[in-house]
Amino acid sequence: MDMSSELKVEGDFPIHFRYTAGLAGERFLREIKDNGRLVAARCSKCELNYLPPRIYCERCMSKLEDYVTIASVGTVDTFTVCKQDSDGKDLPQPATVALVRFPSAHGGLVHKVKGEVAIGDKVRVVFREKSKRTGSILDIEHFEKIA
Amino acid sequence: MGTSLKEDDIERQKVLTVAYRPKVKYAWATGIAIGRFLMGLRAGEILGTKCEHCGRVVVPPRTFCEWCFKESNTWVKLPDTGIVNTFSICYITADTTRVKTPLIPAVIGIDSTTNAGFLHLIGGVKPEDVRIDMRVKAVWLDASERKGSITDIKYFTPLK
Amino acid sequence: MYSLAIAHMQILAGLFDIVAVEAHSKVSDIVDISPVYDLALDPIYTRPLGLNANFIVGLEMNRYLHTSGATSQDCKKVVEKNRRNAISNDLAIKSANSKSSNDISDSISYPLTRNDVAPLADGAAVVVLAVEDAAKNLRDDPIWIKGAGWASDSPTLETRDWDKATYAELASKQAYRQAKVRDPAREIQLAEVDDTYSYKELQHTEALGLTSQSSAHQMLGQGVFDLGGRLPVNPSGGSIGMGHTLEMSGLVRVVELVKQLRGDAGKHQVHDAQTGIALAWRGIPTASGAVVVLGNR
Amino acid sequence: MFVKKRVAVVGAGLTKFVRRAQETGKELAFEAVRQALDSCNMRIQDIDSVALGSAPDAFDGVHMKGEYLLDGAGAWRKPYSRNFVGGGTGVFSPIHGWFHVASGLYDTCLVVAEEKMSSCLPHPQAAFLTIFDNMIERQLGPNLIWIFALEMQRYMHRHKIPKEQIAQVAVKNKRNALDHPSAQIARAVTLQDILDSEVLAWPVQRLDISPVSDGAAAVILASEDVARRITDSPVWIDGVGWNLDTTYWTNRDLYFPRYVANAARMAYEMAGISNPRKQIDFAEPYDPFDYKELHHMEGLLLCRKGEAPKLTAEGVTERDGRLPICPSGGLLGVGNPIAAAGLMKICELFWQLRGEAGKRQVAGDPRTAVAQAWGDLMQIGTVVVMRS
Repeated sequence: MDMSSELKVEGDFPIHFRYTAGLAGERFLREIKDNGRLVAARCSKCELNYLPPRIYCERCMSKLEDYVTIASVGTVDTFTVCKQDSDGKDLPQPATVALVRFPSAHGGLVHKVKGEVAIGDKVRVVFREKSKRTGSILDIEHFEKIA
Repeated sequence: MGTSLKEDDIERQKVLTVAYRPKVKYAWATGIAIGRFLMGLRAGEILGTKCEHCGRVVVPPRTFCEWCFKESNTWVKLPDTGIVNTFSICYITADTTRVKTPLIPAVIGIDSTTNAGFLHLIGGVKPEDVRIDMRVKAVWLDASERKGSITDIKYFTPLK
Repeated sequence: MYSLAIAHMQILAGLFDIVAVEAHSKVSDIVDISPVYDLALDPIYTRPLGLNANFIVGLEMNRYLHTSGATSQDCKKVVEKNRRNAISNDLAIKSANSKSSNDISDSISYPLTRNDVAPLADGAAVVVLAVEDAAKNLRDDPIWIKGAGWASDSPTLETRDWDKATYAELASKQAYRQAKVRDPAREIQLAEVDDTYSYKELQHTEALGLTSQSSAHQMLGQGVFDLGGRLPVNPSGGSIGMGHTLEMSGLVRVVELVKQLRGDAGKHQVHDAQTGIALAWRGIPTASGAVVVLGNR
Repeated sequence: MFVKKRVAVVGAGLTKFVRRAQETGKELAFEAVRQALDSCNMRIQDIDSVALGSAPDAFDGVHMKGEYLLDGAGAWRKPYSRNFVGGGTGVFSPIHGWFHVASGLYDTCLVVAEEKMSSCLPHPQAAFLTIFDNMIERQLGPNLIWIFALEMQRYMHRHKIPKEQIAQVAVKNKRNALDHPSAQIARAVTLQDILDSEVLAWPVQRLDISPVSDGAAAVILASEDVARRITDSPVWIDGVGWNLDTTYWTNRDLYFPRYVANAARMAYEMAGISNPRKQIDFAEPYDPFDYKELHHMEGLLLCRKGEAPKLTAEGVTERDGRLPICPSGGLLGVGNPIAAAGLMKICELFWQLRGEAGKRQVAGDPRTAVAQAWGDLMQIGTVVVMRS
């Protein structure tokens, strides 16, 4: 084969992004930032409380406008111990991550866990100190196992 | 129903946003035909291919004729002259920043091809003097500076 | 495989007599695929965590092993089977046949190890579809599309089904309805299913109704899914054995299934198969997939 | 041509088009879908399949954004797939939906198109860089406007068209959009305003171009028997066509979009249209730039090559003219959230053919109309013919 077929041309996307949290995301993140609590959007037709909230029910496509507070204690549905960061490089320390379900909510939250957990463990949501919150999902510091 | 925001609403954090910079990087293999085309440019030559089925001579070269859908393996050395098929006088960059000295992109129809050509720049001429159908010739980088890139041709300039 | 389903509709609608379907992978042009997967994650809720997208695979694999009772050893058996099957497949990438390792240091996102992940590969595949009359003119032994289906579960990590591959179940139900397959475990003789990650083969085999929920690892252990077994799964070697060509993988599964049903599969030929199924999954972070049921009569 | 099932549009929905929307892409898609369902009193449970159109992932900034958007698009646990043919996507989306119903596999299909271009920084135009060849074009420092400027210049040269005749299109469309509730940049501008606007890449000036937008659109398709149960006035998709020319765009003469002509012939043949100039009552050709409307009128065989500027000057293409073109206000007036803008044109055909376009309603009693979009690397035409 011709050597020229080995030539490579390097490149990337010279763009970056800025995403709005959206109508439901704004409400969710503000509640965490201002009040340190989780809210879900209620579909009264399907009797589901969407966590994180949305402006629509994905099942019946009703517009959702009512929000309910969700107690920030839940159960580990599944977890993993992730070794790499988003670029594929090793994390300084492996991160335990869990999908946590909450009793009255449809959905749940995916976030980091402090310490070890097993499926079925009860955990609570630990919010960042109020002065340090920025209106991001990282205003949740981690889940913490309840002894 | 499409809640309109002003840039200011975001900058003053009236609404929440997440900033993100993608780190996707590529190293595109040039492939067989373009790899050889780029090697030709390094050697100071414009290479095309001929389809032995329909007789069409094309540049950029390709390993197959997309009309006949047959292999096209006959390589042809083309002259570095041609005509301006169309051109523009461009005052902005890709992110819409304004520039003082305009670029003059053009589709250059290369001589001895079957109405084929490629995108390049026009130089060595005042923008207002560029015309469609004007005859042009490639201005090359010095051989020592050429590296197998489309920019081994600096630009095309009117043929005196 | 979505492309095949869409071409199928174009023919059924009466729009065209013959349609070519192409898929390819040139993943080698991407320096590292991790940032590409990262860009597919929800930008508000998931991406800020800064984790490699394969954490989603770790979460799902852990949940699957927990609910099904399968173990990491069972997943290792999937890998061994598929690599073994690929040895006689000329289209398989060579590196895919390398020896399996299960070193704990190879953990990527517990319980997922490097060994569970199909190696990336470049390639291209084309399938030509023809309406019945045209097909009969083109060759004596066309392979028939008996049914096709595709479906998506919720795209969000929070509200999708984590206990089974619901997208594959829904997609296969559509395809079975069209194909008039009532009892897939009896009527389907071989399967080419997505195995981007080892456990996915087990999870997908169950979702297609080829074996009951949580039983795939037992069937695997009994050799049912082996090349010479009662219901060979990925006799081609799958993506684990052949190389993972991203979204082309679904069409590779179809090409391999066509070869089997024609009796052209060479050394990895399954004995006397008449009806087979192929399944594609769209990869992380999706819960979407497509299914096609093919038959040779 | 034999088509297994005749397909109708029975409902439509459209968000406002805005420069920056607070809604996420999913939320925009939901708003359009909800409106489309409400417009024909349907429930999401009545929808058998969903077809999404959305242009490059690099606008919204989500890889595989079709997957990301699917819950907002109403596709939860349904057969769902995304089509993408660049700028041609919006008009290809109903064709993609048409396959579902015309094949007989599904009775209904929800067609959704979404674009959130404001996510992309420093400017969405930079996302277009990768449409240029990575090996032999990107090194030259191109930007998207180049391809339009090069094509426009060739078109003007070939037919000796002065710039003033092209700029008339922008005047008309921005004015038409004053009557569109979704419009982003409707305004009364004069020809002189356009000719005086900033030169970006000659002959392209600032006001020759449609804006950057966020928005979503949705239409609902149904098979004939189902459609008649849903509404007394279904609008039929009687012709679909698409065609791709070679990717080697520098090997083509850019003065005429032969791929659009090929796509139009395919759609006209299916719809039994032998003389489009007589049989088409109005049209929504793709107008991201003003010259494109003219280029596409010719591609759609609605006039002779080079004749579109003259018809525009004579007022033939005004809303009360003999052949109204872009009565919606088009991309130049309503806005250009790429795929959603194309589907907006299908919505316009639907409303106009039902006589529901309000102040935008074209004169006479339109029975047959055509919508068209254009995309990929200046190479695809997508065409839909609809009848009341």
